[in-house]
Amino acid sequence: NAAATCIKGDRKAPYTVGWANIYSVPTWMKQTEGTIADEVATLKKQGLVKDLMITDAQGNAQTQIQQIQSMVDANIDAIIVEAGSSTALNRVIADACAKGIAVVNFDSLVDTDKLTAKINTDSNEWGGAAAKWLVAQLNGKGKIVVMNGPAGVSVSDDRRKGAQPVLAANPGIEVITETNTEYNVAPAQEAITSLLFAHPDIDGVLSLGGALSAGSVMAFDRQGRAQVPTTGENARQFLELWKAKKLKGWATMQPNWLGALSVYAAVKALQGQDVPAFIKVPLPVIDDTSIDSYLAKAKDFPADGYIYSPYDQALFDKLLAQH
Amino acid sequence: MNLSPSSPRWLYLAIQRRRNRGLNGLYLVVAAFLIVYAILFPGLLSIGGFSKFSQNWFPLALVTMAQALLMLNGGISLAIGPLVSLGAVVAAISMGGPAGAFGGFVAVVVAGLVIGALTGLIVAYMRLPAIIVTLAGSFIITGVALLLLPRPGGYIPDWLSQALAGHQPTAFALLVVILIAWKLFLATPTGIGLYAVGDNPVGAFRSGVPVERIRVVSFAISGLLTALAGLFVAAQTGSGDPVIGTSFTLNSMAGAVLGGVGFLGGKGTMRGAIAGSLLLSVMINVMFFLGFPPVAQYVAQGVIIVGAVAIPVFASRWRKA
Amino acid sequence: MDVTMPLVEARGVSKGFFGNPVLKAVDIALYPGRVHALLGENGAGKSTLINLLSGALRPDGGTILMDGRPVTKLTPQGARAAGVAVVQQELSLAAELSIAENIGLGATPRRFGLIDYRALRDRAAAVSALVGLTEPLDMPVGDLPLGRRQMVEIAKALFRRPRVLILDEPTSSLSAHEAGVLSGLVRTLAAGGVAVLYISHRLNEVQALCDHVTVLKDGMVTADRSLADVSAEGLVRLMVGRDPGDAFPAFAPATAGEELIRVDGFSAGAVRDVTFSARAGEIIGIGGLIGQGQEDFLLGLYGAIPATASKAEICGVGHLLASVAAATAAGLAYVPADRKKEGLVLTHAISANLLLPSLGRLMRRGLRDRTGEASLVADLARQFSIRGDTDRFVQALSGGNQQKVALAKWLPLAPRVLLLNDPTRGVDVGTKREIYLMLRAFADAGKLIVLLSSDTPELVHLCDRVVVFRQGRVVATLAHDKASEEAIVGAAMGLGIEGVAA
Amino acid sequence: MKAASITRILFRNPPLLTLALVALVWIVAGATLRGFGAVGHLRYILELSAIIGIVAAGQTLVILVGGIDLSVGAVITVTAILLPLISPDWDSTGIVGVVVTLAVAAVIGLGNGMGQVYLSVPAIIMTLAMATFLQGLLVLIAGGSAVSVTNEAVIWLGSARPFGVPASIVVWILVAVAVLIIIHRLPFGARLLALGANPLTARLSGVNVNRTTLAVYALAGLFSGVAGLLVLGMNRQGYVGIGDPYLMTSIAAVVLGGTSILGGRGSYAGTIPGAILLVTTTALITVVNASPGWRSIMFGSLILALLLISGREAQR
Ligand SMILES: Nc1ncnc2c1ncn2[C@@H]1O[C@H](COP(=O)(O)OP(=O)(O)OP(=O)(O)O)[C@@H](O)[C@H]1O
Ligand SMILES: Nc1ncnc2c1ncn2[C@@H]1O[C@H](COP(=O)(O)OP(=O)(O)OP(=O)(O)O)[C@@H](O)[C@H]1O
Ligand SMILES: [Mg+2]
Ligand SMILES: [Mg+2]
Repeated sequence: NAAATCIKGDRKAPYTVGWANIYSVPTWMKQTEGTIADEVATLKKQGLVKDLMITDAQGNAQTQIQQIQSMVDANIDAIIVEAGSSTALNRVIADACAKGIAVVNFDSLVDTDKLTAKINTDSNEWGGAAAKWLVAQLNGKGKIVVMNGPAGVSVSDDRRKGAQPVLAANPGIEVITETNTEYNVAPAQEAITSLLFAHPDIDGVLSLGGALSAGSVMAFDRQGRAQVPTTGENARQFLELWKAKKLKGWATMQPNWLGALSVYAAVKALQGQDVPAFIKVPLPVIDDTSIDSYLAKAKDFPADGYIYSPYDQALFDKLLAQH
Repeated sequence: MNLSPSSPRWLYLAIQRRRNRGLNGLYLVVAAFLIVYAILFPGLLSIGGFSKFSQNWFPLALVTMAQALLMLNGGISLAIGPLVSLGAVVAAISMGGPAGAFGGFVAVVVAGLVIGALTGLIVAYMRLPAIIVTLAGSFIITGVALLLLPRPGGYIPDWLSQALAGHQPTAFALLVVILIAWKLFLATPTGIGLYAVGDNPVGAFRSGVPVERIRVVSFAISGLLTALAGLFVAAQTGSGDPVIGTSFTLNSMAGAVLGGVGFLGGKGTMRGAIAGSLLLSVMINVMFFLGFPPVAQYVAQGVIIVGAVAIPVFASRWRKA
Repeated sequence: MDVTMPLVEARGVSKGFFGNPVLKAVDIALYPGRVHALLGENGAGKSTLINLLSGALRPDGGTILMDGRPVTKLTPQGARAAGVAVVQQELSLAAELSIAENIGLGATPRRFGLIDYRALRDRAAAVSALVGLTEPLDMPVGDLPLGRRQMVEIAKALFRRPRVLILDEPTSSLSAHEAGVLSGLVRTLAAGGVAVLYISHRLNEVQALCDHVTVLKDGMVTADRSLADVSAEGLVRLMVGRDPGDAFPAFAPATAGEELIRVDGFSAGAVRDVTFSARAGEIIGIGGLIGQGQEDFLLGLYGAIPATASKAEICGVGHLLASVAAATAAGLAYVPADRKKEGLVLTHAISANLLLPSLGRLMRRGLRDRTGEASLVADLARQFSIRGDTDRFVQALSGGNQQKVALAKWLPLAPRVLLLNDPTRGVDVGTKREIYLMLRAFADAGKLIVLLSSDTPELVHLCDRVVVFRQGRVVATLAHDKASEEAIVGAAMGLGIEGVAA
Repeated sequence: MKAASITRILFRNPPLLTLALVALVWIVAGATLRGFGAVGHLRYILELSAIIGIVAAGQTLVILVGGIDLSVGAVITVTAILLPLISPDWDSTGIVGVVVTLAVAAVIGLGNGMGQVYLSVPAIIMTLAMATFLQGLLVLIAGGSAVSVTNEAVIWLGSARPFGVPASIVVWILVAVAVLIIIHRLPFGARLLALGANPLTARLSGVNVNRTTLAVYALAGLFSGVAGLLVLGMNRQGYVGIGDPYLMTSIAAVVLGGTSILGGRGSYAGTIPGAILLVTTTALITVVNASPGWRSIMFGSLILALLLISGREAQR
């Protein structure tokens, strides 16, 4: 039974786990930290984890390198990484891996393979599925706006790339223009409002991030325009607007429990289990049939947070078992 | 009555000693942090540990120098971060090209010098406020970086990464070299002209100091240092990232001001700025080893920055009273 | 006529700012070995003329000749190359740089492209010795008091080994002793063949030092002649163009009123353990070499720097005033020596400067009363004959007029005590006389005036008592009849002339 | 001759010049781009400008007094996130929550001033450190229990249109009048200008430096708080990062409006068109279909071009 990458088998439980976060302030991160802390608490009870150390790079990839370096210096047993840049951390992560530290990277991924595991949904598939749904809604014909995350960020780029073949295959769909904003409501609302004045005919919004969708819906609403089919994510605000404005919506999700899963995977790897190098988490789809089940849980989540699907150890074990 | 003024035997050294004035408080704070860090992490005293630590500090030290240089002659730059990104991007896209690593190095140097000098020309000859020219510049430079490399990637030869950011203290050695170069520069007429222009541009002009030329030169050098910081970041990470530098803008200002460099020009020293950047850098490590949770990290960071400025002021006030 | 050629000459130069002519077809020629005085009222255009001669400004018309050859587009570097060095009225120093670096600025000796600090030290030390600058050369200029900076400025000019030395009010912040050192220096230089252009509002200096005079009035030359046979009165007449009258108003001993200031064991800044008292209606002079704590004494009384005293009573307040606000409320006003840096907001309008201390006194319905303010400003401008539009920036006023603004702004507060720090620095004779008359009138109206001055004759002629400082302590208090220039300078130098305790 | 004198007047009066630039940009954009120049669009641009304009009101005061406030973005975020948390249920009007939140914002600003006055920390360091503190505060309060805004007063601010004028514009007009009165018609304004231009002279002329500094930064905090409420009203929800875009834009609006970054010279009258100019430029760039790199380049070049026209005399 071959061990996972990086693991040398010399580390004994209970383990010290480090979470190298890029920025701990946003709500998604805060929720994610919650799942990580819960998972650590569970594992502590099982005597597997001793300590959780959290660093916050305040959005600065350079600082994150430094903090991961400190984790390596402190010789902790596992490092969970939410990367601030898809390339910047490659070398320090490789260093950690060389020291036998279990490095698990989730959500925002790095390019290197010198780590124990990467955990994520498929950003390409994300974009492709959203585009497919929108094309179907418009019957392959119409003018759309594409809303992206910040320029120069891999996740945003990957989702957009995933949508491209679908759009290319449907020449009836015209992309009037695209926006690049932070994944936030206000700038998205501003951008879409400006576009609404310039373009009287927008038939659909291909939004590749949850808060962006909420901003778009609000822009249509405030300008008194009829809502158009809009894609998005499991942001509570978007889901609530979707229901309230009765729009044609579609959403997928980047579950916050990717964080918890990462801790679990790291510990399993340290225990000698062979963890797959890439753990692909299937994208759940939220549509008119399932939205009510999500909204039913809404009050357990922050208003500007994300309503994620439930998780348990059985789910994690199943995901870890895939190859 | 003895009219002959006391002329120190080593004028240069005497002047240099005087310039430490007002910085001793900061030096003490930095030393305290370094000692605490070394106690928490004895590995710091090994070659490898020291190398890694100095590598993480190095780019911040460079951009702080770049910012302090401008602030000393009465300017400021809000384009430091974007220019670091651009430096990294230029390195990452050109080193894989036909001209190789050396060609990439030249490209970065040229990019830094040209962009810096252009900014300087606009500020000096059109008499526009540097803060807003560089704000506009930051958007333009970011745009160029995004056009050159829309998403992180590119190529940096591994030997270069190993050489600059491996397990030897190359970065520290480079910093020493750059500091020596800075000292030599300061010992040129242009170098002290920099201070004179920042402090009293009219007086400097009347003394025959080429005010505009010095402004342009300082922007050019500042651009060069910033772009080189970008090159180093590219080597350290093994790649280019069009938005990697963003937070360097504010951090470079914080480092410089922490080090006693004033906004109105002509006030402050490079050694102070470097000490300021070192404090910003070592603080991150110390907070990690003390096991601070994120909330405490933010609060402590604020307290340390304010404290490093306020404590020396208080100490001197207390001493006087 | 002299056969030698002028080293620098201006022929028919004119210059205006924003359409206002300042110099109109002015001629001047500087000959080697001659000390040439340039006189004129504030704003006559003296500084402007030397800015033209030194390349800091370009003339609108006319020519400038160096060694008989016309030069177009003179730059500061070009003028320096031709051997012209200027001691500016506005200091051209950089505070953070050392004395030596400032002296060498723009003309540093080099080796391999680097500054040759050894040569810089030797040459800077030599010129510092000439001007009597004793501070260590590595000291930052920012640490020096104003008067010492002036010495650095002079040393800086000498450093360039000038053939033509232009001194724009070099003594305005120097005490009699330092001014004496400078006079000796100028004579030596002139004897060595240097052409000297000397600008000063202290006519006795000019009288003693200069060989030739050019007088500017309203931008035109009204006199250009030898000083050989001109008396002191003649010089004043030359300058103001009419019979001058006495320089100082007649002295009238104070009818001393209520005691307004009384401090025992007073310390502040460089001042140590001073006992001092003064009454309404008095004019008290403060003298001494520059930088002996006189300024700190005034600032301490004014609450602007921390001070201590074993006993204090100021304007009826039984303790030292802790802040400027408390001082102004108690009825004190302070007029600083460095009007540009401390007395005025140069980039603001004359009216704004005049109103600054009394803001909030003229209000209507909770807002500033614009009409009331306008008439107040107009009153002050009339009272102090500040002519022209009061919406102009103070920057555009000549030195003397700036000084009037710095003084006038306090009047609306009707202060009982005026602390004046060199109020006639750089002020022309006419304006000086106006200021003296004003001070006399203030004293007669029952105000107390504490007059710190580097111009010793002022102390002699105006004051009821002169308090002389040395190393932060009072070394002599001279009553009016005992206060001669010799006595004051002697006490200031520590020559042990016993004063009479007040 | 006539034209020459008009340009002279414009160049002597930065606020007027900036206003003329706004008009120019509007006319050109209205003629060439669909949707631009419609009344609704103008109103929307003004609504967005109101927020920047109100933040920049505080920033103008701070810059006039010779400082800078790098914490405005963080204050906006804190306000927007705090308000729903501290609005009490029993107050159906929402006024109490608004008042308390604004008080908190003003106190944060006061803290900025106190750091400078009592600790002698330079403005840039103090406000930067304050922004860092506030981030720490957000880690504590954000995400955990944030609820959608139900505060009636804030909802009104975000959606009401008395006489067809959006409430945010009404608030902006009130703020603008207040700030213009402060600067031009109150002793406090004259004092802060003097303090910004020459602190030493101001102090020796009896200006209470400490009190003036404290008041200016408290006002800056308050105005950031007001902006925070408007942003919250428009987005119905506060989230982390909601205030970030306003930091640089507030500084840019001030400088584009002709106020000297060195302090002591300028007026809010220039900041107003400066804010509109920035929002207009952003809106223009949004509508143009170009890659993100090109958009960024266009935005920077536009700012630079506007500066070349308007900022000439901003220095010295
Ligand atoms: N920058 C300027 N702009 C416009 N007019 C100016 C400017 N500077 C000076 N003037 C005008 O030029 C004239 C001469 O100025 P100056 O400062 O010499 O005044 P003055 O009344 O002659 O003062 P005094 O003789 O007391 O020094 C005045 O009428 C003044 O209004
Ligand atoms: N840069 C300038 N801008 C506008 N006006 C100026 C400028 N420089 C000088 N002036 C004006 O030119 C006139 C002459 O000024 P100048 O400084 O040459 O006088 P001065 O004779 O040296 O006076 P003082 O005895 O007070 O030094 C004054 O009225 C002054 O206001
Ligand atoms: Mg005059
Ligand atoms: Mg003059």
